[in-house]
This record gives sequence, structure tokens and C-alpha cells, in this order.
Amino acid sequence: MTRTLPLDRPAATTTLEVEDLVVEVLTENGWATVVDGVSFSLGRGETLGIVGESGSGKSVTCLAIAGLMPPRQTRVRAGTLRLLGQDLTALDQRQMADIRGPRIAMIFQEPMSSLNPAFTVGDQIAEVLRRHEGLSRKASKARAIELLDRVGVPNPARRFGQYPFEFSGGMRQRVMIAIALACTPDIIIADEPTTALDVTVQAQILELLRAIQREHGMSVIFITHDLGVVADVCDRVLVMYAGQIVEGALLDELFEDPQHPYMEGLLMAMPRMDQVSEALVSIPGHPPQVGAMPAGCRFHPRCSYTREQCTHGDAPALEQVGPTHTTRCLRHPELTLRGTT
Amino acid sequence: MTQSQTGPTTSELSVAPGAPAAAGLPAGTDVAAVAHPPVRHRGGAWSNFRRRVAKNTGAVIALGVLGLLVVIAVIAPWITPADPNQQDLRSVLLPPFSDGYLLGSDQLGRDILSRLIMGTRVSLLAIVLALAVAMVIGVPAGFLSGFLGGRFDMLVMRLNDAAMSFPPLLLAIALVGVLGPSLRNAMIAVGILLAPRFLRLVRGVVIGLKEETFVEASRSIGTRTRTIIVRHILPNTLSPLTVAIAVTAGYAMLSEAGLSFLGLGVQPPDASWGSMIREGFLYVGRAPWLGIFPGVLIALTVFTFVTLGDGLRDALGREERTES
Amino acid sequence: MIETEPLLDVRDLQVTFSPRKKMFRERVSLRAVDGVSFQLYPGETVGLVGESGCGKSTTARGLMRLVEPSGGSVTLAGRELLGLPANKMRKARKDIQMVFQDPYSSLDPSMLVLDSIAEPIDVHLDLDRAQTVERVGALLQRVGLPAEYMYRYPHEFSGGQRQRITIARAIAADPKILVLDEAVSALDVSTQNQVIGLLEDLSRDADLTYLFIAHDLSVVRHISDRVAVMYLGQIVEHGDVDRVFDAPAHPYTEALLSAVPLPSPKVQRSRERIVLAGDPPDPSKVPPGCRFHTRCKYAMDVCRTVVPLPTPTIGSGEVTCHLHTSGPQLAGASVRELTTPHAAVVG
Amino acid sequence: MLRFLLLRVLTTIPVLVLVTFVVFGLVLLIPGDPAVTIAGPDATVEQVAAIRERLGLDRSLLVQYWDWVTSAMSGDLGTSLYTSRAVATSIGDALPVSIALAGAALLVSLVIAVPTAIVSALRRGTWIDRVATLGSSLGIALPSFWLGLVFVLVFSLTLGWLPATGYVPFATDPAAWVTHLILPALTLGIAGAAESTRQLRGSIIGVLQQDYVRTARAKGLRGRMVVGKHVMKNASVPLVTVLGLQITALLGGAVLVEQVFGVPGLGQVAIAAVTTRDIPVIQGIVLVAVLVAVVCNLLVDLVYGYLNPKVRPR
Repeated sequence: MTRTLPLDRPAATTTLEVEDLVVEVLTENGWATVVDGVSFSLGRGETLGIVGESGSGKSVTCLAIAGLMPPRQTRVRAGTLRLLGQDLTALDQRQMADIRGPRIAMIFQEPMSSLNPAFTVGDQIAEVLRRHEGLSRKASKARAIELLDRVGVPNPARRFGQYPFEFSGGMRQRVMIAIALACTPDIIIADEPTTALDVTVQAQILELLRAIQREHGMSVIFITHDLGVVADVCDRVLVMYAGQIVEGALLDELFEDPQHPYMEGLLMAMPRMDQVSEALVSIPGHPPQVGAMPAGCRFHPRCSYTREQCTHGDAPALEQVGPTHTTRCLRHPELTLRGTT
Repeated sequence: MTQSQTGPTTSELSVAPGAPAAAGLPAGTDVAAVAHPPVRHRGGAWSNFRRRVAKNTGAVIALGVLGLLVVIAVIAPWITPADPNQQDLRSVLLPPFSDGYLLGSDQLGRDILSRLIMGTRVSLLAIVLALAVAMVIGVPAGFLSGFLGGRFDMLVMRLNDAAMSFPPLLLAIALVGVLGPSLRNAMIAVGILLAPRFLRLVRGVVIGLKEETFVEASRSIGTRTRTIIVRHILPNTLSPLTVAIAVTAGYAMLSEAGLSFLGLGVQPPDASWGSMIREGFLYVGRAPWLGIFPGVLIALTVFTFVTLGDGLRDALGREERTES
Repeated sequence: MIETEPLLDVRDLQVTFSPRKKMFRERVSLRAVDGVSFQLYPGETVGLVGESGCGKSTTARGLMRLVEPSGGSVTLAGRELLGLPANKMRKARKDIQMVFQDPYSSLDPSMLVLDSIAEPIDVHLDLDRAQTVERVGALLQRVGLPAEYMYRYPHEFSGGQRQRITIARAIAADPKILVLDEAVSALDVSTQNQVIGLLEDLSRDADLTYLFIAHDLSVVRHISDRVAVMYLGQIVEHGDVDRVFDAPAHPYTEALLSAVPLPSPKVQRSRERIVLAGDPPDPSKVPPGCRFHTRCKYAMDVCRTVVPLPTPTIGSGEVTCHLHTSGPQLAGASVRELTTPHAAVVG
Repeated sequence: MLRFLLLRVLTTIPVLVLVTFVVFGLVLLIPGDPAVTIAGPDATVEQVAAIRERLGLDRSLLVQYWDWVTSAMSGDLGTSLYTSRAVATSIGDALPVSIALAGAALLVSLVIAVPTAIVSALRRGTWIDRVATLGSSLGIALPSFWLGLVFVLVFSLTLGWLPATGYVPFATDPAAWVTHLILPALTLGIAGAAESTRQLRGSIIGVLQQDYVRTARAKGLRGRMVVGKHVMKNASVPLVTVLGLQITALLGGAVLVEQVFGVPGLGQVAIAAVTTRDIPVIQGIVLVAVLVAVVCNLLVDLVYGYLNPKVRPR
């Protein structure tokens, strides 16, 4: 039922391979599946966007890949989870910790709370270097100041000794990027890194991420719900809904020729700043709650193209609709969906 | 954009018994109301609070135990097996399960069980008195301090700081020493001691409420300050105040016991559990049960209050925010 | 539109925060709103945009007198609100109501929806209980919720539903103006669109006038007739919404617009991006001269010392920028007509 | 840091002034004529007059207060009405004993609380956590003097391991000092441990849910480092606040425990004074105890400033 997208690059340039990732969480009513059979691969130097509404499972997918889901309340299973050929499913907690930092680094949404208020910003960068590269206190400090400088923090030597509360939101996010960059990882996972920031600061941060990626040729997974940001930074996009990938395509294909009604709905719901728009449309209803997935296509209760065949049985399979394009919609051959120009 | 994340793992999960969305409606229809019916539980903050308390096993058991104690205290004079002050010098310091003395007798031959039952009344009354004093001082002061702010608040908080810098029991001892030992004086002293707890709590709650958007909204509507206080502020202080009462009751009981143990509280021949430990202490070598039983009762009662306080506090947790 | 009298006339509004004096510390007073003027004409929607900390919310709270302005004037239908005694102010509030950002804290958790919506009715209308209940029911239906929801408590509702309830409360006493302070920002996109649709319906049917405060420029473009852009406590540019979005006259407006990524890869790739240096402004550290000069790529010498004055722009509105007065070229034209930054610096 | 310290010291001044009002005001609370009450029912007119004169009750309140404060500041707390000993001397003898007891109790409470809280919070919801939570609720509920009674019963009277009562100064016999201090310190420390455990467990659980802990794990830091460094420093902030309150509470609680174990500390002196209505002694003890508490809280605040960079002035 699930398989990797055929648009995946040849093995030599594949950084990450994920096949059939399933994440379950413990709820009051027992185990519930929040990520259901997610498969994708990530090429070297590629920026892969994952979009979806809150609760679609996009963050959980990435936390699970990085081994950051809490063990007792969650269960993570994957057919394949391979980072540059190394099988991550075989690693224990300790070995995963060795991976995080030098191989996979993360940037989170809330720059205000993601840094520890009790330690200086510099120490929080330097400790990564001490932990993974075995640098001395002095060497790690020098390197941390370089990193602060690289991510555009003015006065890095002085700022090294300051605490997070003395930094603005944008500056804190730069510090987070410096932490992520410290060991030049193969993959950076950025989980809504600009959602909490003002637009002008968002533009700065996106610019910085782009520059860093160019410099080091690292792969980026970019999680966001903002289609504008996706259009700005991604090469390829996965659309998630209710724990499943419902569509995957190269950036331009996805926006110009969406193959899943959900993606069409997302595109139509965005008010456009560059156009005079009439009435705004919206996807009716709400995403299903965890543990209460509808039968058949999970999107059918909110879909305007729903037919009888969509409402029962298993969720439809992810189908190939083009060399680089997949969708999880039964009716895709008969539908002509609207994209943006 | 402003949705805050609750934690590292739950950020993406809205785990709740979900309502399946309505089917077959065309795009763009206004279905917010239809597709997402309100969750099925009724009542305002207060009754919502009560509903959650009812779901908390610990709190319910604690309430039951407490209810039992209150009943015992009320009907105490009618259920004691013997006159609690009746001395019988022929049968002193009898061990438990002696004939006619289920839990033994004390140094004057009085029935320990009967004294414990009467002591329930004294001990609970003492708690009520201390709490009343503490709340009469602390609640209005805290309310005004929080609501008015400014200089008044500063003055009250300085006074409060001063009160808090007294070692609690020592101040009570000094006060009782000056006023003369009696249960009433002891509990007034304990009440004064506990007042800062209520003051700080109420002040904090009121300051928090003043910041709430619904209070600002009410001001923008043109509601009178008096009405805002009565309709918005007071009802929302009720639940946290209840928690504080439960927690503080435990401290009041321990303080009463301590003062009575020192002979500064209840005066002979009346007995509270604390004063019975005092007597037991004198005969610890010969008749340890004298002190053991009242101690167990105190510990149980305070434990009940602590459990109740924990349960109430859990029930108080902010309501979860469901996705819009 | 300009022919008629403004319904709300805000002139030179100032709001100053002076934090309590700390021992051994200088008292720093912070002018969050520094001379803001705009008018609302009957039936129109004016968007007020800017980044966090620019003073747009404080402007709203100042003109509502939820914080006391330190200067200026606010005239509602010909009557001055600032300085109005408390009882008269209370009455005046009937005509101008507010919807806040956070739908969760906007409703008192201990009160029935009925009582929340009835609050303005109790204060401003002379209705008995039965009439009130009937009116609340009608209001709920008007905002797209069943009337029987009035007997429920806020915690039973989702964010979108709560925002409908607060809108019902805001319109309960038939106000003329609604001040919408980031009223849809906390909602996700689908819900947001539904609530915007509701607001549009209401303004049409009930002849409401909106001051729509938001940081989301796409939404503002959609809903507004006119728009004002704020930076560091001042309005730097205003005008008809299409003029401001299509031909921004202020460098800040231009940068702000260019920073919003558009949901179309082709368009996004072809756009010129202007990345502003530095952080959004800190209102306690106001630079001399033009407040924007520290981040402006067109900054000239004059900008660092002389405070610019508002100039009319081509099309509509005004802009407060030296490029239009002291510079050689613009005089009201779009800042996009500047080909290179150097051209301006030469002058 | 120096300015922070200075500021902090200055803010205690109004508190201290208020405290002197309260302590001095104790005399005014005596029902009826204080001199008559103090002298007792059998006293002669002369005796009452003597007491009145010694207490200075015949002068104006303001003068009385001023005299009392100025002499207190020079270390003269008056003389006992009962023993005619200088109050300062009695307190000087008893204070070190109480401080030793309270200090030992604090140590006991930390040694129990910190590891328990950490294990309990990290293993939240498991049986270890439930046992620890139950234990700490019980620890709060047990009256300390009763616990002392049980300890005496078990460890002294039954097992005969430790002395039941009494106190030996450190200088006389360090070993005996320790054995005499163990039971009282344990008794007093357990209640404090229970309170600290609950507080610390709660704050660790709170910190564990913070985004920056996730960041620390995302950096690949080892579990020990995440907890030992990132969690503990933040979780200690509320603990320090509690410690401040606890020091005050320990000084009070010591009164009861001293009574149980016959430890000649401030508590013993206070009880003796209260039963005889020895006003100058009562005033002196309360004043000294408050001073000790205030100084301890000052120290606590300095630690707080270290843990929480935000309150530290730059």
C-alpha cells in the first residue's frame, strides 16, 4: 500500500529514506495512530516541505525520525529508516543521541521558549561542540562566537555571554540556527521556524536558512502550514492530512496542478495579497480527531467531490499520477482541480 | 500563529473523543456550528470544577472521610461509649481492648476512645475558627490589594512580607503567651499566621483576572466596575479559594495540635487530639498507645486534607484548548 | 466618501506608558503611540497594519480609552471622547465596540453564553429579561450559531465558535463601529475565512464600520477599503487599499509587502525581495529623524536628523517619508519607481 | 551583584521596622492592665508597681518603643522578669543549639527530598512515583512532635540505639553532640523533606515539558546532562523559594521538637517564658528569630539571583 515516492533521487544522493513510518500515542482510550504509514526520501541538498493543518502529524513525523518521541507514551515503528545508509531503527537511545547534532539537527517554532533561560546563549551553542566534537571549553567558545557571527548576530563576542531574555525573537531563532549548524549536520529539520515571527524577520530567517543550505549542501525538511513559505523555500512538498501523506509533488506541479482536493482546498483558502479577491472560500468542518478516523478516504467528510466509493473501506492508496507526483484520491483521474498561477 | 504548544510531544495531537465531521456539504458552506458540536458537558467554571472533582477518585474519598469526621464531630456527645471526662483512678493506663475501654484508658482512667471522639469536635472547630480568622483577614486584603494595586498594594505587601518573616509557630506561641493560653486564643494566633497564604493567593488570582481579556472586554462594553467585580472577578476566585482552604486546613490542624501539645491550646479537662499526645508523651514508656492513637488520627486527617487539596488543584487545571 | 463627516476622527493620538519608578533607576516613559491620526467614514473598513510592537493594538485600546491616552483627540460622531466623565463615557461606548484577539480569554468561563452576550444589552438597552433572551437568540443565529447555544458555557466551544460569540456580544447593542483587534489571527485558515465572511456580511447588513487591526497583510487586503501602515508608534503611510498594496509609497510598506511570501512558486521566484536589516523597532529606543532610517535602504542624510512630514501620494492617502519631500524624485509616486537605492542617496 | 545585594538589604529595612512594631506591640495585647496580669492574682500593689516600672509602662508608648528599639539595637534586650537574667544571655546560650538543630534538619530534608523528587519526576506515573508521592503526603501529615514520640519509642526505649532526650554541646563531646542531634534533626527534617519533595517534583515535571528540554535532547545531549544541567538549574528556582520559607518554618517547628527531645534551644526558653508571661524574653526571642529568618532569606535570594539570570541586574 505504501511505497517510497519514485521521484526519489538515486541512492547515492539520498540522505534519508523513510518507509512506512507509524507513530502511536497513548491516549485515555488506548493506543491511537497519529502517523500512519508515512514514506518518503530526502535528497542531498534538497528542501522538502511538509504541509498540513495542525494535528496532521507533520511535526510528530519529524520528531519520530529524530528519536525524540517520549518512549513510554509513544510507539514508533518504521519499515525503513535509513540515514545515509545507516539503519536508524537498529539504534538505541544512546546511539540516537549521538546522531542528533552531528547528523540530524532541529529548529523549533518557539524561539522564546526553545532556549534555556538559565544559561548563556553562548554556552548553549558551545555545549553541542563539547558534546559531539570533544572541543575544549576555550575552543568551543571560539567556535560558538564564529557561529554566532555566521548566523548574523551582531557583536558575537559580547552576545556570547548574554542570556536568551536579552535577545529578540529573531535573534533567538538565529541562535537556534547556530546550534543546529554547530556540527554541520546532514539534515536540518525546521519545524515551523518562522511561524512565531514578524514577516520582515521571517524573511531574514528564510534568507539565512537558504544561504546556509547553499553553503553546506545539507538537506532540509521544512514543516509549515504557510503555503507562501512553502512556495518560497521548498523544492518538493508532501501534503499531510490526518496522519497520512495525501499528496506529494515537486513544488511547481503541486501549486499549479494539485491532484488532491485537500491541496486544492488549502490553495483556494489562502487570501492572496497580490490579488483583489472576492469571497474567501474555506474547507468546511475540521480535521478528524485522533482515534476517530472516518472510514474510507479520511478527507471525505470535508471534501466537495465526495462520492459513495470514498466513504467506506480502507483509506485509498497513494497513487502515482506523474513521474514525480503522487496522490491519495480515488477520483483523481476524473477531477480537474484548480491550482495557482 | 499564537497557538502555544503545550509540550514536546502533544503539540500536534488533539487527543479527545472526537466528533466526526458532517458529510457531504459543499465547500464554502458555513458549517462551523454543524460540523463541530460543542463537547457534551455542562456548567460554568464552578460546576465544571465540581464535575472534575467528582472524577478524581482521591478527592472523592477524601471528601467522604472528611464528611464522616464532620458527622462524628456533630454527634460526638451521643456516641461516646463513656463520659470522656469521667475519671476512674482504679483503672488507669489500661491497654487497648481492655474491658470497657476499647482503646485503653489514660492516666486518670478516662476512656481514650470517648476522648478521641470528643476531640474530633474540638479539633475540627479549631480548624474552622483558624480558617475563618485567616480568611477574614486575608481574603479582603488580598482582594483589595490585587484590585487596587499601586500604593495600597505596596503597603499591604510590605505588611505581608513582615508577617511572613516571623517563624510561624513562634509567633503563635508569643501571641498565646501574651493573650493567655486557650484554644480560642491559639486559633486566633494560628489564623493570623495563615492569613498571608490567603492574601497572596487572592491577590494573585485577582491580578490575573484583571489581565484577562474578558474583563477588558467588559470594560470596553461600558460595564460598571462594581458589576465587573461581582460578575467576573468574584465568581472566578471561588475555585482557587476552595483549593487553598483544603490545603490550609491541614496546616491549621497541625498548628492546633502543636500548640495544644505545648499546653497553649485546649485546656484540661477538655481534649483535642494534640493535647492527648501531650499527655501520652508523659507516659510514653509505660503506655505508648496514649499518644499513638491521637497522632494517627491527626496524620490521617491532615493526609485527607492534603489529598483533597491535590485533587482540587488537579481539577482546577486550565481547561484544554481545542483547536478552533 | 470623503464628502461625508467622519464617524470616528482620531487626531494626534498619543499613548505613553510610564513604568513604575524603580529604586536607583531612571524612569523611562515609553511612547507606544506617538501622534496617530486617521478617520473612519460610515460603512468603510480601515485596515491598520504593522509588526508586533508597532503600537497598533495600543492605538485601539487608546481610542477605546481602555488605556488612557496622554494626548490628542478622539471624536465619535462629533463628540469628543477623551476627557469625557466616566458615566458619559460608559454611555458613549454603545456606539463603539471591540473584538479581541484571543477567543479563549475573551469570554468569562464562569458565565453562560447568554449572560456574556447580554452584557452590552444590560448596559445600553432597556430590555426586560424575556426580550434580552430573545435578542441573544437572534444574535447567535445572526453569527451562524443555533440559538440554544446560549445556555452553554464557553469551554464547550471551539475557538472559531467563541469568536462568533464575541462578535455577537460586540454587535448586541447595535454599535456603529467595531474595533477588531487581530480578531481572526488566532484562528486557522479555514475558520478565519468563515469569520471574515461573517464580518463582511455584518458590515453590509448592519451598516457597520470597522477598524480592522491585523498583521496578516493578505487578510487586510481582502477586507479593507483603506489601509494605514504603522511603524514605531506612527502611521507612515495610508491610502486606498489597492493603491497602498500596488504602489506603496513608503519604503517600509514596500519592504513589508515584499516580505510576505506568496503562495505561488512562479510569482514568488520572480519577485524582488527586500530583506530589512535588524529587528522590528523597540519603542523605548526611538531613533532621531525618520524613525525608519536605521533599516531603510534609501536612507539619506536628511533622514537621520529631520523628522519627515506627511505628503499626499498620487492616487490617495499620505506618506511620511523624505523621498517625497526632501528627495529629488518621488513626490507621492510609488517607491517602486525608484530603480536603484543610489539614485535617492545622491540627492 | 553588589548592587543587587545592597538593594535587597535595603528592602528588608521596612520589613524589620514593621517587625519591631509587632514585637513591641505584643505588650499592648495583654488583656487588662499588663502589670497586674503579669504579676498574677496574688501580687501586692507594690509588686505590681515594681513590674510596671521595670517594664516602663508608666511612660508614653512612643518613649517606651524608642527605648526598646535603641537598647535592642545595642544588644540589650532587657532582663527576664522571672529569672532576672539578661534576655540576651539566655538567647545567646540557646540560639546556637536551635541553629544547629534547624541546620541539621535542613540537611536531612535536602538529602531526602532532592533524589526522591528527581526519581519521582523522571519516573512519573510509575509505582516509584506513586510511593514517593504518597510518602510525601504522609510526611506532611505527620505531626512532627508525634513522629518524635514514635522515634523515641522505637530507637531509644525499644532498640536503645540513641539517647531519648538531652543535648551535649559540640565543644564538650562531638560524638555525643551528633548522637543527641540525630533523632531531633530527623524528626524535624522529615516534614520539610515532604514539602520540598512535592515542590521539587512539581517543578521538575514542569521543566521537563519545556521546549528547551526538547532542544537539549535535539542537540544530542545525554540524558544525564539534560537532567543534571538543563532541568535541574531551572527546577531549583522554585525550590529555593521554598527553602526560604522552610528555614522560617524550621525555626518555628524546632520549638516543638526541642520540647519532645528536651533540647535546650530557643523553643525551650520560649515555652518557659510563655508559661510565666515573661514579656521581655518573649519579645527578645521573637525578634532574634525573625532576624535569623530575615538573614537566611537574604542568602536564599542571592542564590536565587544566581539561578535566575533575569532578576540579576546587569
